[in-house]
Amino acid sequence: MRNDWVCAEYVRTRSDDIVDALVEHVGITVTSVAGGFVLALVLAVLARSWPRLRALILGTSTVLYTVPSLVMFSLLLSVTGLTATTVIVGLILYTLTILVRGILTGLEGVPPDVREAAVGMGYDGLRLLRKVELPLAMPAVYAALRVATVSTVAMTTIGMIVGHGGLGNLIDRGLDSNFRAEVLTASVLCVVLALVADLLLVGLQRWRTPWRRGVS
Amino acid sequence: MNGPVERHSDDSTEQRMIRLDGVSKTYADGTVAVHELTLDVRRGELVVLVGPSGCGKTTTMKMVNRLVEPTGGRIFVDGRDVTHVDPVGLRRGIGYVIQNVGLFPHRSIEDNVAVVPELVGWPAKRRRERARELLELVGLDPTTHGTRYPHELSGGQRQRVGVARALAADPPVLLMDEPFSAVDPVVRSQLQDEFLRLQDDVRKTILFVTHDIEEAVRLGDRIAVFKQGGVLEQFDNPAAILGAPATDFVADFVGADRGLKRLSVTPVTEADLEHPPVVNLEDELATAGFAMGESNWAVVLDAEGRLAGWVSQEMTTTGTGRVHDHARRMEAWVELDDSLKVAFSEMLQWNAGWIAVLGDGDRYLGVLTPSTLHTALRRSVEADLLDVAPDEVVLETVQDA
Amino acid sequence: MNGPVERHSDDSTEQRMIRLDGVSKTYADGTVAVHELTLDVRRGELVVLVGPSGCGKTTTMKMVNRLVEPTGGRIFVDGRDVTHVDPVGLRRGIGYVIQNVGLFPHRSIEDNVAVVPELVGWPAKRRRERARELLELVGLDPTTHGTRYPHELSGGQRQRVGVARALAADPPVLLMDEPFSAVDPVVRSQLQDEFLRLQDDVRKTILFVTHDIEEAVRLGDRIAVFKQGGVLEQFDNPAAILGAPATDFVADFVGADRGLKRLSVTPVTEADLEHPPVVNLEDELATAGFAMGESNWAVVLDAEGRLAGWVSQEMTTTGTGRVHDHARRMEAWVELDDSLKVAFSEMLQWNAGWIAVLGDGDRYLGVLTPSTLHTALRRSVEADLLDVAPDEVVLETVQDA
Amino acid sequence: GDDEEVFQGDGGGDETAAGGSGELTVGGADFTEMVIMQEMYAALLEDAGYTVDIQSVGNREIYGPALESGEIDVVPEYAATFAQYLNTRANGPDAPTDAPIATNDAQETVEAARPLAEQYGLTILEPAQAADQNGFAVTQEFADQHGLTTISDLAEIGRPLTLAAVEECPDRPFCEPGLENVYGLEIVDPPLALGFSSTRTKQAVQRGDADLGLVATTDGTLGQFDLVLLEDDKNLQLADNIVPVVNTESAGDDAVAEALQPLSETLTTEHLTELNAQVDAERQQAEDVAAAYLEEQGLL
Amino acid sequence: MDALIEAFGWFGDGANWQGRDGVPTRLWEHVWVVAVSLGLACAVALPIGLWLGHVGRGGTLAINISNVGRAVPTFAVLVLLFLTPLGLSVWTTILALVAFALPPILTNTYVGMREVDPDARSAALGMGMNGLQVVRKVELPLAVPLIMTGVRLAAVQVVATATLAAFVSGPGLGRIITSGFGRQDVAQIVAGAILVAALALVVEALMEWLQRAADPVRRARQRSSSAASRRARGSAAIEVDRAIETGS
Ligand SMILES: Nc1ncnc2c1ncn2[C@@H]1O[C@H](COP(=O)(O)OP(=O)(O)OP(=O)(O)O)[C@@H](O)[C@H]1O
Ligand SMILES: Nc1ncnc2c1ncn2[C@@H]1O[C@H](COP(=O)(O)OP(=O)(O)OP(=O)(O)O)[C@@H](O)[C@H]1O
Ligand SMILES: [Mg+2]
Ligand SMILES: [Mg+2]
Repeated sequence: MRNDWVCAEYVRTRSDDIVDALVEHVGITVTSVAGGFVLALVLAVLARSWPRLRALILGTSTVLYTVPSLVMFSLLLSVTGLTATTVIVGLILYTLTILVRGILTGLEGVPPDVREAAVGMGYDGLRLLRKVELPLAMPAVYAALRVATVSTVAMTTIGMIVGHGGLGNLIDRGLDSNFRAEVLTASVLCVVLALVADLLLVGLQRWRTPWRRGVS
Repeated sequence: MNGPVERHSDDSTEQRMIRLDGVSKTYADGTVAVHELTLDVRRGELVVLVGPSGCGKTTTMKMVNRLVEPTGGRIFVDGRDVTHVDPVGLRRGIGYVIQNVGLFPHRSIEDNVAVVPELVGWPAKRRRERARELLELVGLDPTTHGTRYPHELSGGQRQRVGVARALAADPPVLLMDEPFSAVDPVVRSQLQDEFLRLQDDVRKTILFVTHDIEEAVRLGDRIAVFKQGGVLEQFDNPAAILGAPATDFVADFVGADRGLKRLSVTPVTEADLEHPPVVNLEDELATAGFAMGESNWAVVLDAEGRLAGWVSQEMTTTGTGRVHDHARRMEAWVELDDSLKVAFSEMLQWNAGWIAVLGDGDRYLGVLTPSTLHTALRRSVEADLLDVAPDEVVLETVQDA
Repeated sequence: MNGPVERHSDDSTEQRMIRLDGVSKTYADGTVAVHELTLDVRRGELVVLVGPSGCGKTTTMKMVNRLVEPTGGRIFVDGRDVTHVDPVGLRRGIGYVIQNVGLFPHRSIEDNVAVVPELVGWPAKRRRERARELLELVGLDPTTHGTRYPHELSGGQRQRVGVARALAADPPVLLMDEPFSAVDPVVRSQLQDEFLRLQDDVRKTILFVTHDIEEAVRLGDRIAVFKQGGVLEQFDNPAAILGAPATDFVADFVGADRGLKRLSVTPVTEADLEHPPVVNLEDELATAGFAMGESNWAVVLDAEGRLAGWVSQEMTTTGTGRVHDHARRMEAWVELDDSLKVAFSEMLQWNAGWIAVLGDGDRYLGVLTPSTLHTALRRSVEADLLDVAPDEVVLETVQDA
Repeated sequence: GDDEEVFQGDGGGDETAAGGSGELTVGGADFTEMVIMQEMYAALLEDAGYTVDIQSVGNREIYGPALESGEIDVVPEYAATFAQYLNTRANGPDAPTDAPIATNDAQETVEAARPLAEQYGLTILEPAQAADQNGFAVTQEFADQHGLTTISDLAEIGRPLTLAAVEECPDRPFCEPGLENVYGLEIVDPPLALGFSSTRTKQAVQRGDADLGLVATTDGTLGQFDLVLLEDDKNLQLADNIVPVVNTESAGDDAVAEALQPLSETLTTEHLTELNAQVDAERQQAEDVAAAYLEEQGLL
Repeated sequence: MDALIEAFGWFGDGANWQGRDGVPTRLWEHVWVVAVSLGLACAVALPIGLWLGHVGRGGTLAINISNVGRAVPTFAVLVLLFLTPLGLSVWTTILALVAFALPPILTNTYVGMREVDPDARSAALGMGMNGLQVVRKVELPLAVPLIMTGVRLAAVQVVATATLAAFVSGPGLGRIITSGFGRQDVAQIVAGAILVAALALVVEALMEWLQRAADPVRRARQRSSSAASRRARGSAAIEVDRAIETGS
């Protein structure tokens, strides 16, 4: 039997498999990035408000990032079991290092005069954050989101360890059984997925930051 | 407080819209930004804080809306001690134009202007109307500019939006921190003009910061001159600051040409005028020549006593007929209460040795010459020094060769 | 070229250090920044480009050192067509002070100043010496400031370093793009003074950009006024620009008070002086009183004809003894060639109706009064218009009441 | 100390199946052979009336705790390997070397393991005849050149051999120590750690990076890599017969055992190899292969 | 918690510190692989980033491409490279890691170059620096902080990702972890993870120090504040005020 890198037959006969994997992949990626974003936002705001927490939060997120995925997932299993949640929680923890830094950079980059004008006109606390600081932090936040999303697309594959790796399941199986078409198809889909996600984010950014159109 | 001359100290408390009472601010790093400052701004008055960079002007202003908490003394706005007031509510009730404008780059011009109305919960429609009205007030077309973003405006337009934004919720008090500093001199003077007109309309109580003494003189009802370390050197009206600097520091700060600067704050008064011979349009030339006496020219008025032009001795001797056949039309004049600077500029511009001064209803009052102009200026300086009306002043020194 | 009045067109080509010949620049996006500009700068001359923001001043300047390539016309520096020259070499031979200074934040002040010498390969020791010498020239102490970094200097000090840097390799030509724009008015006028003194020393050929007409008038040998779209409206000396604006645009740009501005560019000349009675320190009071005639005061000179003070008619009639027992000391005077503005300022400041004018070696020449000052100004305007010497001008209109 | 204790906290599991009804999760490792076994177990259990879900995951460290907690109910296992796993769990990482309980007899091994399994709430059912043991493969060319058919033949080559195996090979009696002590081979230290019967291991041998690779005896793709198995003529390898392991509480009733028993009785090593080949070499879906086999054998 | 205590027990066992799979050997391998990969990644990404940043064109595209490249699972890259003639050699690991480290370095270098104060660049050109001199004397020194941030990010990520080398019998701390898995030795697994995390933190700290040391502007500032304190002792109080103002 031939073992080509590209095999139309494979794509045709296993399309159900591929679609399932793809759907799972997208689901896990989106949930992870969204969850990571929310958590990172809270952490970044904390880190900004209490400079003493800053080093702790940034340090912890770095350490989390360095935990090898096998170890991370084994440890999480005790809490979340053999579910996609394990993968998602793991990936959320992995995205933190990028997202927290990105959001923090964005918040710290808000021009001080704009912030001061806002406070001087009576903006306070959450409202200041929501209406002034976050929108202005958007460019940096989107940049971080893009990196985080693309990395998460790649890292989702590692979820295969607990059986929820989306396209990673296909890659793993293909590697195990030396099925090149399966490996390549899934890998290419990963890249395509990342590309699409990236483009979507760029589009979203353009749509959500109308004031930056025309600014180079 | 000792030191600076404080006038009008007999104001009723009610009149004082903003009052700083022995206020000090020492920053955490030990910088003394403001030192025991006592100062008040009356209702509808525009007080300018002026001084070199870093002398504590911005700090003083920020203490009023509690962006900076004073380390000593008390501050009242409209009779209430600001330290006992919720800062957020306080700020919404005080218009604030920040140094460098600080527009929100992510909001359209209209939305920028409507920020405070939005904060205090006006409905969208009313906010919008208010924003458009204000843009018009500051000389921007709401239709073309309203939907743009700040980066699409020029520096001068942005400054205007900053002012509009501060006025949005119609606050009785405005704080303005170098609102016109980021634009070139031409645009700046244009903005100042518009601002003066605006203030005539809206009559806000304004605390205004600048480091440009000319701007201070032009805009301020009173001027507070600070020096390094937040020490108030003098607090008085512009004419007094220019005419009678209380300390060497102030004299230095207002500049060697403060005399010239004073021209722009000293109005033409009737007492300063000279009265050259006057002839009537319908007079015969010969009569006119006789009326002139030794003077070699005369002012020509029409039947209603309005300014018609001038005629020279020469014409009356060489020409024939009536004055109106020979009189030259007057190209320029000034009105009572115009500044001496305007008068002088007009004189120079029209290349004339004198300029006519008109009163109410274009009534001719007299003329101003370089010498009388100079005398008027000196008289006004003396008057301020002695705190009497200018016409009570007798100039001591020799006036004319 | 038609349009602007161009004078002195009989200069030899050799005299023209920078020559722009029908130069245009249209940017890639279609913006016409400069339109068919013809302009020249003579050896040792300082030409100021002035105009509203965005009118193409910076673009014009950058075409000279080829930071921007023209899309039409030709540019010569010292007779060579710059488009045929290696741009890098060209730039090393032209000092350049950039808008906003643009110092290198990672280099010490000394190293910043020595950039061009380093580029052209001077040995380290010589570079260092040159840098220190230049710092001193622009009024910075090389020992305290040389080893600092740009962020450790004030805005004004940085501007000085920018100028020093441009002078480092002693280039015959300097391009200066709003070199003093980033500082407050007080510091700016100080920098301008120093710069004028410096230029007297080094006599470079300078193309200078500003949007401040006062700066232009103060510094320029000639001024080129641009309007939007890079159109040259007028190119002439400051007095002419102020006195006889070629177009409405120029008149508007130089401002309604251009007459007053002109004060600062018109020197005091001997022809403008009045000559009040003069008495000697050693004269008897009675003799002095007699000498005064109808005048109610007189200038007092010492035995060597130097200014000693003044004495009033009143004193001579009420007092006894000699003049020197009663004369008052003179507080201020001006020198021939000081500007009329200085004279007027001094008069106002010392609250005097006249001011003495001294010539070489403190010799007393006469006095200036507000009226003569005004006459002097008008005479100079006329002279410029007719292109004759001021003392040939006969003022037509009536001068005095 | 037992870290996995934590995993039992989340007990859950399904209610005890009464007479073959209820929900069961069949799980286990995610390589081909195990996936086929899971599919077959699932099919049989469904046939017996259960609602079955399949959950394949990376390796035993992942699914082991899940089995104990009842998140997974039924797992296909290898008798000896599982016994050693339990041994390690109970007695520490060095126990398989110091006090092995697995032997090369399947029944014996299962008997020895059952008490340990009980400790963790697990029941080991009856082992099948089919076994997938650790085997050693060389390239066809190498075998021909040296006339190799058994592992013992390797000894005559007379030079140290390179081995592609797993990370723990130097510690395991069936691996490096066994080859050296039982067969008297000289293995170049360290062996390459490329995984058990993984594509990488097989490629390494095929390319000549290693002389000898640790593979599964039922690996269906050896042919693709031009590899041949050498016979374990000294019975070094333990009895890795396929055996169902269930969570006692959630799947310990007889109905489950009865549903799986026929397969254990039918399945042979040859069948297993053939099934593997159908998936790995012929690229059929594990699910289809499993169904076809069961029908062919009349088990459905 | 138990696992942590056991892991410390594992560290306490002298046997784990010796020989071919001892901690020092694996640690050294790990450091070596990371250093070489990072060095190569810099050697590739820096010139490209500097050039694109200097020219100011095409950067966005290059960044996007290298960024989307992150989506290729690194372990797939590893296994694919294993199929090439590189095979078992350490270069398989290194190449996969280089590909992984490129995006952050390239992106930050490009952005760093673009963020250089245009006035400084314009001044440099106007004074007659040629392209190379502008890069060397002005743009690069000013871009250093951002470039170093990119390198630092890449370094930490590479330290973490290098554990995948164990997949192809490669070098490094990943072997300790896989061996832990093979032997079902939780203590060893956790100990391996701790080693990786600790190494990552050390690298992070080191890079932070390097970043400070390499940033000429920052150096300038530090120097100035110490100079300011010296001056302060010389009683020039005003100077100190100003230094504090601009200091940090
Ligand atoms: N947050 C702060 N912490 C420490 N010192 C400060 C702070 N803000 C201002 N200062 C110092 O307080 C002094 C007064 O500052 P302030 O901003 O009020 O000056 P300013 O008169 O507004 O100057 P400018 O004309 O430059 O705006 C300065 O020396 C400044 O350095
Ligand atoms: N690189 C460019 N591409 C396109 N348009 C440009 C470019 N540089 C300048 N312009 C445009 O050319 C015109 C002239 O610009 P220039 O910088 O020469 O003006 P300026 O007189 O120096 O203004 P300012 O006083 O604000 O410095 C402006 O409309 C400007 O927007
Ligand atoms: Mg301020
Ligand atoms: Mg410009």
